[in-house]
Amino acid sequence: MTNDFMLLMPLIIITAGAISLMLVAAFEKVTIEQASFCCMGIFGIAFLMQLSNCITGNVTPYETVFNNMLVISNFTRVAGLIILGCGFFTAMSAQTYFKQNNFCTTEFYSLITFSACGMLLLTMVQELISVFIALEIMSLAIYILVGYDRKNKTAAEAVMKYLMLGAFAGAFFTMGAALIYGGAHSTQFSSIGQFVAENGFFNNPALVAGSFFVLVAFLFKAAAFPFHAWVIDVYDGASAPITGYMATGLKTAIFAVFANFLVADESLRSSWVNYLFYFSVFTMFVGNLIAIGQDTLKRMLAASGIVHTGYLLIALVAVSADNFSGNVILYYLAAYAVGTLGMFAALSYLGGEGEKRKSFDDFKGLAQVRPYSAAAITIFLLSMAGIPPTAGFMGKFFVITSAIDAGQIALAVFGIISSILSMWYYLRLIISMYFHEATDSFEDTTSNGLAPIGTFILAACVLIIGLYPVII
Amino acid sequence: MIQSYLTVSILLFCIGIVGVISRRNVFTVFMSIELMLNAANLAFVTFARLHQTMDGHVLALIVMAVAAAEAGLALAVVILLHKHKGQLDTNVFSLLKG
Amino acid sequence: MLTDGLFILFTVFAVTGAAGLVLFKHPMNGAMSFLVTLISLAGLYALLSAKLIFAIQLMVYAGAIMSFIIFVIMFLNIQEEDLPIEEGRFKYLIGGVIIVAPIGLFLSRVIKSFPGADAIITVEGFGEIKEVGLLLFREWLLRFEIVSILLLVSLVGAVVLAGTRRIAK
Amino acid sequence: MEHNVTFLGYIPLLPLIGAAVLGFLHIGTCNRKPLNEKLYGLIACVGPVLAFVLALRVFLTLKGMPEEARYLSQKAFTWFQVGELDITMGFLADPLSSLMLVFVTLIGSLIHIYSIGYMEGDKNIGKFFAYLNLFVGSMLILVLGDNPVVMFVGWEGVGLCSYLLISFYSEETNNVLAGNKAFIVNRIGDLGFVLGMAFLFWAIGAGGFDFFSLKANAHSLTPGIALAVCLLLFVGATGKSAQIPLYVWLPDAMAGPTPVSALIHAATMVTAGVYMVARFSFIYAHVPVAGEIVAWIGILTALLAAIFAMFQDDIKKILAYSTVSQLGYMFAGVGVAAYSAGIFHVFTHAFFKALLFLGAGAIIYAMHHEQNIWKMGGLKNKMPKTYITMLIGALALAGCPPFAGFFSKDEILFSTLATGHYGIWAIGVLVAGMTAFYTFRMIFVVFHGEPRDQEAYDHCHEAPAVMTVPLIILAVGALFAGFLNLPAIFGGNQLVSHWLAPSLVEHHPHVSIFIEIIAIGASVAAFVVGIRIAYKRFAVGAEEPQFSGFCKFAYHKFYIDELYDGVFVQPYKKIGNAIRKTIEPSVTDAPVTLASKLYMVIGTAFKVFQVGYVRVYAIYMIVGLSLMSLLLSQSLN
Amino acid sequence: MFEHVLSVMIFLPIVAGLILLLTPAGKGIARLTGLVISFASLILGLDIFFKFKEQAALQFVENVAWIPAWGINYHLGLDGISLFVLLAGAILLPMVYILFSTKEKGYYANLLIVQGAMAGALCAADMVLFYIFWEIMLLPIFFMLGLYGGENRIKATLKITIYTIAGSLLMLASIIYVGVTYHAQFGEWNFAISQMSQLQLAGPVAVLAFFGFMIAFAIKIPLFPFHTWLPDAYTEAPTATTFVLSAIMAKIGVYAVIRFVVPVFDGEFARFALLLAYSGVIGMMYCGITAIAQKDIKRMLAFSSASHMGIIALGVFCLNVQALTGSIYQIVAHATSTGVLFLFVGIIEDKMKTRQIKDLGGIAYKAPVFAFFFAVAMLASVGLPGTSGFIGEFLIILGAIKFNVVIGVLAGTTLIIGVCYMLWMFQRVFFEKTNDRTEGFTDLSIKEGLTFLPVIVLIVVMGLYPQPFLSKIEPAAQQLIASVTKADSMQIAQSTHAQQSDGHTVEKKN
Repeated sequence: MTNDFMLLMPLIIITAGAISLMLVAAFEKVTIEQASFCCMGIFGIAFLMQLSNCITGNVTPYETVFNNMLVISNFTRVAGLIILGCGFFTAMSAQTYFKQNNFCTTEFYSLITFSACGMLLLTMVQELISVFIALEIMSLAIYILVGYDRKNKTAAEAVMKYLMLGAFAGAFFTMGAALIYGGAHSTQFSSIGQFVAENGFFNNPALVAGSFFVLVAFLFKAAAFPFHAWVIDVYDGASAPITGYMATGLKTAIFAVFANFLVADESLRSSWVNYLFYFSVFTMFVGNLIAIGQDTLKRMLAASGIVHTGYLLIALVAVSADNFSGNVILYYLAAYAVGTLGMFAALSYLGGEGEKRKSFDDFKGLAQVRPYSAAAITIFLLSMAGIPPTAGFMGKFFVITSAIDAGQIALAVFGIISSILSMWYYLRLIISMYFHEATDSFEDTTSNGLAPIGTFILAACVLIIGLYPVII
Repeated sequence: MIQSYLTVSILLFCIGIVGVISRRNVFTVFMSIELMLNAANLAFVTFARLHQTMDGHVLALIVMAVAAAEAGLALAVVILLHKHKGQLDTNVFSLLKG
Repeated sequence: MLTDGLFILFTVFAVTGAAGLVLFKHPMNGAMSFLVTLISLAGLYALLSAKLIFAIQLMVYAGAIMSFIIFVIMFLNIQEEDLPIEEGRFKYLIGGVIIVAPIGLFLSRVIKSFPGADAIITVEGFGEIKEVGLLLFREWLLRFEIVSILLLVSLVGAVVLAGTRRIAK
Repeated sequence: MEHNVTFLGYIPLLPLIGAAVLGFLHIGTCNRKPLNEKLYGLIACVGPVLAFVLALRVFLTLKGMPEEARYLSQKAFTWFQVGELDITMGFLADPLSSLMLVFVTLIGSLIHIYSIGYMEGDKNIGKFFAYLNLFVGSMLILVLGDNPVVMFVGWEGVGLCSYLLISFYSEETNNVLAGNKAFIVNRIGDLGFVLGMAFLFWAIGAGGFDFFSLKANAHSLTPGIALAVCLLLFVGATGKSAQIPLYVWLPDAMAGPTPVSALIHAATMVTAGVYMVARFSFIYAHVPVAGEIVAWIGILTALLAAIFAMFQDDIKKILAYSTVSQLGYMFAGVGVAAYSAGIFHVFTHAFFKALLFLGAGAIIYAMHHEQNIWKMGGLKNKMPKTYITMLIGALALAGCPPFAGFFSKDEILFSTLATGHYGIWAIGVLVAGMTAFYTFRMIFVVFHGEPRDQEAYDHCHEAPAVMTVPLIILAVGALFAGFLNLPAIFGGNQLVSHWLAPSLVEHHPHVSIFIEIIAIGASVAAFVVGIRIAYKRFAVGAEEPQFSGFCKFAYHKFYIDELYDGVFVQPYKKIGNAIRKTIEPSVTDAPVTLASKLYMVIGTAFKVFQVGYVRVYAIYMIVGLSLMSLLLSQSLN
Repeated sequence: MFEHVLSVMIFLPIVAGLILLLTPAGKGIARLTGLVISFASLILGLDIFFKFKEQAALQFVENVAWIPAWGINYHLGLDGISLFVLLAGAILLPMVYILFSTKEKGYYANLLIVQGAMAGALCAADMVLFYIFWEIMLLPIFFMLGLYGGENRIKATLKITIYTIAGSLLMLASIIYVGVTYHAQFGEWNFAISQMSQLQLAGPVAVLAFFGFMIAFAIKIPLFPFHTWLPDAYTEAPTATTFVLSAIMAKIGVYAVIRFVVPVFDGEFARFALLLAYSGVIGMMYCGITAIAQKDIKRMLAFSSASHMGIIALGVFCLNVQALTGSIYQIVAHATSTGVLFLFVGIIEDKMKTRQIKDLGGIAYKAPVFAFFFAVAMLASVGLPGTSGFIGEFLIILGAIKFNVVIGVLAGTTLIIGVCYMLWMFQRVFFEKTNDRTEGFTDLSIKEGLTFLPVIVLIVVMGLYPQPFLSKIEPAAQQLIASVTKADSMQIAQSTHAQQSDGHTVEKKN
């Protein structure tokens, strides 16, 4: 019992923290600065708790009480770790971000924590409707965070688009859950898996259609083609720390649950692999094509996020349901998370008031004015581009290796080609930062916040994770 | 009988989809999504009847709760949007593009 | 026979209401039309012996949520000129139907895999409040609890997005 | 008898050290305080003279050995060894190389001495002597190399020196161009050499790549390979020895200082091709067809060059074409397997041609760098020593008995006749006549008649002793060198041929004395006719002629330079430019640039899809869903 | 320390470079650091050279598990092939710090990093490790080119980077394919190159993987037609970068072919050798002909370098000991000659502020020492006997003739093509009359002279006494050739065998 309790501790801490932050917000005693530290503290403690829960093997905590709803495995634990880390660094970036932008209230941090709660749940839940609830907790919190700056027209637009399409996808998810319930008599992953194992997959159209709709919802949240279109506008409209949070934490949670769902049964997985193959290829190439045409950084990063979704789909295609460890996916997620979080942490303090620096040209000559920041951004970009010795390279290496090992050579080749195509837009920023004369002095960027520190920690993480992949 | 109910469910679901993709009024779109959720609920309840388990009912219940939560937020967003533009046309909100 | 008649009645109302939602230009008309659908659905739930759901559908959905929506529509005081000019609405609708047709066809194939006959209720108290309640608070407890978190988030969201804001220093 | 000696390596090394010292001194001082010119001259002479002494020692040592065992070798170190290829930095002195050794060092030394006078006052004298020493060293490596690769070192080394010395007056673009031309054309030949070596190596090189082993294994060459090797090597020889089609560089090479022309472009380097063919006589002897080709190309070159020489008005150009022509003779000789005759002509030619060049140099020196013979005239009174020595040279060149040239040339012509190459012989005789004609045309125009440029004539004077003494020594050589190989018909015993015999693979055909007499008679007749025509035309008061018709054609050297320029050089440059301007940017680079641009364009075009309308995004989703639904309907059971 | 000498050679410069970049050190300190470290590397390199035993096996091996789950190890080692490329770098790089004394801190720091990364790529005996260093190598080049390059530097930077990375990523796919195949055939993960020769690779995917490797290396070398990044990059890059690119990095491409392609894809290599050889020889001719039309010395040298790389690559494709040894030897020879030529051009550019051939002339009279050194390097580059360039070129032509007569003859034309543009350039730059600009050309200072002297001496020594070098190269070359010829004959055996017994494959012994 205590063991189960300890395993759930991070989740409990986060939930309790979220609620208490919300309560605190009701009293006007706490400044947002303090709230940010509280939030960081909550994430930090949860992170350490999660880290200390290093028990291998699958555990189903409170099996009878929770009716097999949660399963904790190494996979979910590490995914949780990544999410908590994302939350921590988002809070850190936000702390500095709100020194220049003045629309924050204490609820902001409460909502970050709430969404982390949803994400953590998402990694662990093993039942469709719980997935739906967790998904909605996470999404609703993020919708709010996206539209937090009420005076900002683009933020309002972003939240409108996100909410509508998200709810739309949610409707598909419910329909899918209903069909699976109809087909497999249950919404538990394990029961579904068992049912599929006994009756076959394509023999049961309801299951096909249901799992299809569920996948659509996942693909939507992960921004895979053709469900990707929202992501660019939403990232663009959201504030930098939140964009980073969406790009990393949300994606981690989605892929965790995606993988958990797919590996419920091998025939379920293998039936979808052929289709995921196309999703993956199209996602990578469309992402690249969108990214190359972008002039603003956030939109470019959003598009590059689509490409990374494509890689993660490769990894998903290559996982095997028997003997699933998810290491490749997790490593890639971690590598992607540190890089992207770092990027947005840097944008949080370099963006200036109202994120006035948004295009590639606005960052011209950054290396001359803020050399360390430029170096950190370069490291993040290299990691995203998958150039050694960064984490991104190792991630890509593992993904491609697992793809080839799974016999998906064509997919691996497409992945490689897509990596080549992605060079243009990553290099473009490096070139802007380094090879052009500075036109902006970046004097208004505060450097006394925590975001720069976070940026450098993340930059170090990129290299450390890249050089010692064993630690993940 | 089960098939008939399911057909209704599917029909409503598809009408919901058509509503979402063909209308520009925020309210209509939003209610179309609600319609889709209702269609799913009908499917849940129908399947509950088919399988003789009440899990479907519980699921429908939860979906309703989620729909309510979503509705709350969605209406808040609608108000926010209305404050900005005074209009409820989704196409008005297209600053972010390209 | 009565059930069949009721089923057809509810179905016609539900579908007509749904169609009205999609077709009416003014959201208020749409909302009223949608209300018809919701009530019809409640009837269908009743026909499926889902008594609790029937009640909740009427109370929560048709009652609370819809009145909320209608309230907001009224609150915003939407005039005819505020509405989007959707001249090509019907073109879009027809196009939408064409695009959605494959999905519908696919789902209709799926439906065919289910038995067409009525499923005789064998469980005692099927769909009764007590039985569903027991299930809800015994096996589905955690879901029920986390839904509360969801509602909490929604609450906070509504406050943050639509309420008055105190900018902290 | 001990064959391994240690002093062979010093022979090339001495001049090379001299070159290094001189180069160092020159570079160190040229932009500061120049050293005394005499010092350079002295240092420069040390190497070649010592080398000459050593060469004599080699010669004498060999002479003291039994005839069949006449060779000395020194394996200095393994140069490079890869797989079955094992190249030793080794030197070999056998009768053939020893003969070359002696006259190269001798003439080299003489020309060094002469240069002290000729180059007086030139601020780059140090550089000049450094190059000259370097040349001698390279030439000695060429001669002494005990395997083709070492030989090739010298071969390219002399090419380099030739380039450096031709472009010695490098401020003039034309001189440098001439140097470039020489080097590049030589390189074309070198390609042949390298390829020939490569073929030879893969055929029989595994058993050792030095001349001894090659000679021993030559019998196992297949005829095809042997022919290929011979022809490729001969391509090398045509480059170095200025034969058709690669002779074009040699006339231009006269841009260098005159001692250079004498040493490199007359006496030594250009004969390297003949030497090389003789060296490889063990292969050529196996492939008569190859010899045939060599002989024909040689004699045609002789003819062509002789025609050109008849119409030149630059004294050095006349001599240059004459050299080409004489080299043609030599190849005709080695081509018909009369290797010793060819080598003998190399030997005698070295003397008289060096003499003529140095004489010409003395004239040019006296005339203040005037080279046009039509600006000279009547110089015999002003420069008697030069006149006499040059006359000796001219007589030798023209093949007047008993001068050196007569015997050697006659030997070659006789050999062609004896081996039944009547066509070659006939052309040879014709060329002999032409040789006599153009040589004496030059002598008459330059030395006889009235001065054509009075002012220059007044200022001109006899050269200093450092210049005339070598002239005299060479004149002696030109007079008597022929007697070294006096054929039996004149009571001689063909010393040179016998000396060379162990190194060469040749068969002396036994023919009747009648044929020998015909050969001699024809040569003498040709000489007489040639000199007679020249006398009639040019002895008194000839003026610069205006050419027309064939003569004009010949005066312009059949426009072969222009032809080469148009066929090879300009297209080459045009291709280069075309690649730079069009192909590189728009063909080879095009796929990359285009792909990149296309990517950008598509990417930019793709922005259209991000319309910003949320409904459209929903439509994307539904379209995707629809398509997937269609697919999935297919896969449902 | 000495058992980790390779690690020291790799990480000493990298760490020093990173420290320089991360601290606000001045340019003087940066240069001094570079100088000290490059000299330290030189001493270590020489020590390695003298301790190196003349055998085919890897020496100075370090092997530490790195990512055990995937069989990736930190595995270093040197053999006769890598030794020389490493040595060339160690010998040449100190010159840069001496000659270019007034550059930015980043310039020196990047140079240090690239030095370490190149050493890493050369010493890596694990394919993944190699790949990592291979990519890291590019980064400093990217920054140096972009930060300190000429006018069109950004275009050139983008081109070289994307080109190279595209190639490398294809290689990455191939590396992974090879590793996975190993996993499939032997049941364990391993990326050690020494194990890969046991692989039985066949089928179209193996061919694709082979080309994945080959394209990556072909771009780096660069082989025709993948050379189009080269003129821009070489021309726009600052001298030190061009020097590093041409003198060492291009060679690592050739080295990598020898090290990674030949043992693993022996069958494919033998199959496509002719095609590749044609690519090499056509590239040599094409770039050589293009060089003559260039107006900029640096661009001309760039094409010249590409031309030479074509012939060096050809040596590898000829599948015999002579050509292969010649190639490796030529790698060093070319590194010294062309590398030094690029440095000379850098000096001209520094002094004259122009690289246009037409603006120069008569430098030889003003700067005899400079002209002499330049001439020696130039002659080595055209392969004059007695200089280092000859031995390699001769061996390659020799081998090429054995391989294929047509290719051999075409390869021989390098003798002619090379001199054409070199002499033409030498004439315009060093001979002819001085003009206003070159009138003020000062000769090399004593310091500069002494810097170049060792290399010039080396050029001559390597031409006259190459045996100590060759004897270290040959065992490794022999071993490689033996493996390829074995594969070749096996293929023949296989195909004849297949005719008889319907595709019965011959198992390789493990």
